Amino acid sequence: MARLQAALLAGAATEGAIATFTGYVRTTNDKRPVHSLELEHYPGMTQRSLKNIAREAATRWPLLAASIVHRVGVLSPGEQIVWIGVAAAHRGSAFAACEYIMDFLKTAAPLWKKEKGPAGERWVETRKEDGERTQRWQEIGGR
Amino acid sequence: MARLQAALLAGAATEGAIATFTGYVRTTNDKRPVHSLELEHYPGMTQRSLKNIAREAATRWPLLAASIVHRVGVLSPGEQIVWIGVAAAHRGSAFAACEYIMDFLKTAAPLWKKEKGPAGERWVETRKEDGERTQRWQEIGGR
Amino acid sequence: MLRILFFARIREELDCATLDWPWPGQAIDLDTLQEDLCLAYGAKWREVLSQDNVIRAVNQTVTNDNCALHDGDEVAFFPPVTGG
Amino acid sequence: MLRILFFARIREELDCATLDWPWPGQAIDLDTLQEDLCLAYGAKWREVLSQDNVIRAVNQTVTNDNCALHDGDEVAFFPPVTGG
Repeated sequence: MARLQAALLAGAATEGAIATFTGYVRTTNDKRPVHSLELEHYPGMTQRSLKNIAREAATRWPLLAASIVHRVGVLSPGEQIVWIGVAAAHRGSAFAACEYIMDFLKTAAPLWKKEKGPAGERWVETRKEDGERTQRWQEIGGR
Repeated sequence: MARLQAALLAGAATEGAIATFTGYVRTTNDKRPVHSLELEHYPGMTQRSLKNIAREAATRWPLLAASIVHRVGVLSPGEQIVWIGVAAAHRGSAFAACEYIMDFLKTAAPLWKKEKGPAGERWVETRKEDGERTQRWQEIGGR
Repeated sequence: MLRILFFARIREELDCATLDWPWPGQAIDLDTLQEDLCLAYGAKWREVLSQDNVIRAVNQTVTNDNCALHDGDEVAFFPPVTGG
Repeated sequence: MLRILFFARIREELDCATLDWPWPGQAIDLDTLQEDLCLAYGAKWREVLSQDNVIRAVNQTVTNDNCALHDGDEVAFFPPVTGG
């Protein structure tokens, strides 16, 4: 992940603005400690889905580069799950596209979280708020 | 700058979400090549102003940490000018606070850019858009 | 032949990750395939696959409606996504 | 004494970065100080400091209005900021 981040940062360094987002495995969820998190995905479709989301963002805002990295497999609390980096000539586009990508990733990319804690395993439930955040972009439209 | 970034990232790594923004010295501005950029500031007031902006962001959104780094002196095209990092339990707060801080930094922190190019030196003019972006937050309000 | 994939909670509840389903030799749509699966594997499958929030994808694209299938298609059933 | 600072374009136009201004020994406000500076240094200063977009700060806080000054205050004049 560090290598990809460095590549985006280096490649876009002369272009004005970079907004990034990093998501981490929480140490607790709903007040229960998290021992580990297992990320399952749909091989092939996940890559296609992330590429489509980045491409859609690039049609809405004038971007120079967008990079999405999502980890799968077993992760420990505090580890990075997802990293998004967006480079643009102006900061408004960089911020908006970064948030847009994250919102759609949460609701469209075929990835599933299973938490292991003291009470055993459980599949993480979809948060209603995530759907609402995605909905927002339909109302706001591009640029 | 790298050391401060690493500290924020390490310290907040167990807490959910980090949004960052990095601004770079452009290679061109208004189609004229930029040879170097000189950042002048008001010592003392700059630090106070950045601290106030971060503090104000923390009253509007539930943040875990916010860090602002702004360089001064002579910079070359492609170098980082400003870095903002915001850690929060939820991504909405991290994104909003990061953008808020950047918008207010642009209009409230006593820093001035002077560009040197083939036609000589010139003080960079304020962009009308920056004032409008700051205005926005008065309308939107907190959280 | 149709390649059928199940993910996450649905994969666990059906105890099945992938299934190669012989092409029936005649036009078939997604709803019919799902019904055929339930007839073949029984009440548990019907219960799991008929849950409100089951998402269906054909050739790695989510489809909200019924649609025609073709020999060689990849069909997937999965719960709402929770990545990020 | 008042410490007076000028920054960026204004500093260059006045060819002056800092100025130690003797405390006049009586109540003085920001507008009066500015007028006194112009009287002391002439037309160029009046032209530069009366520009529409000049920002004034007292003790490192921007003030949009006139305000009373106190012995020891730090006063600054600068153009619109362009950091970030």
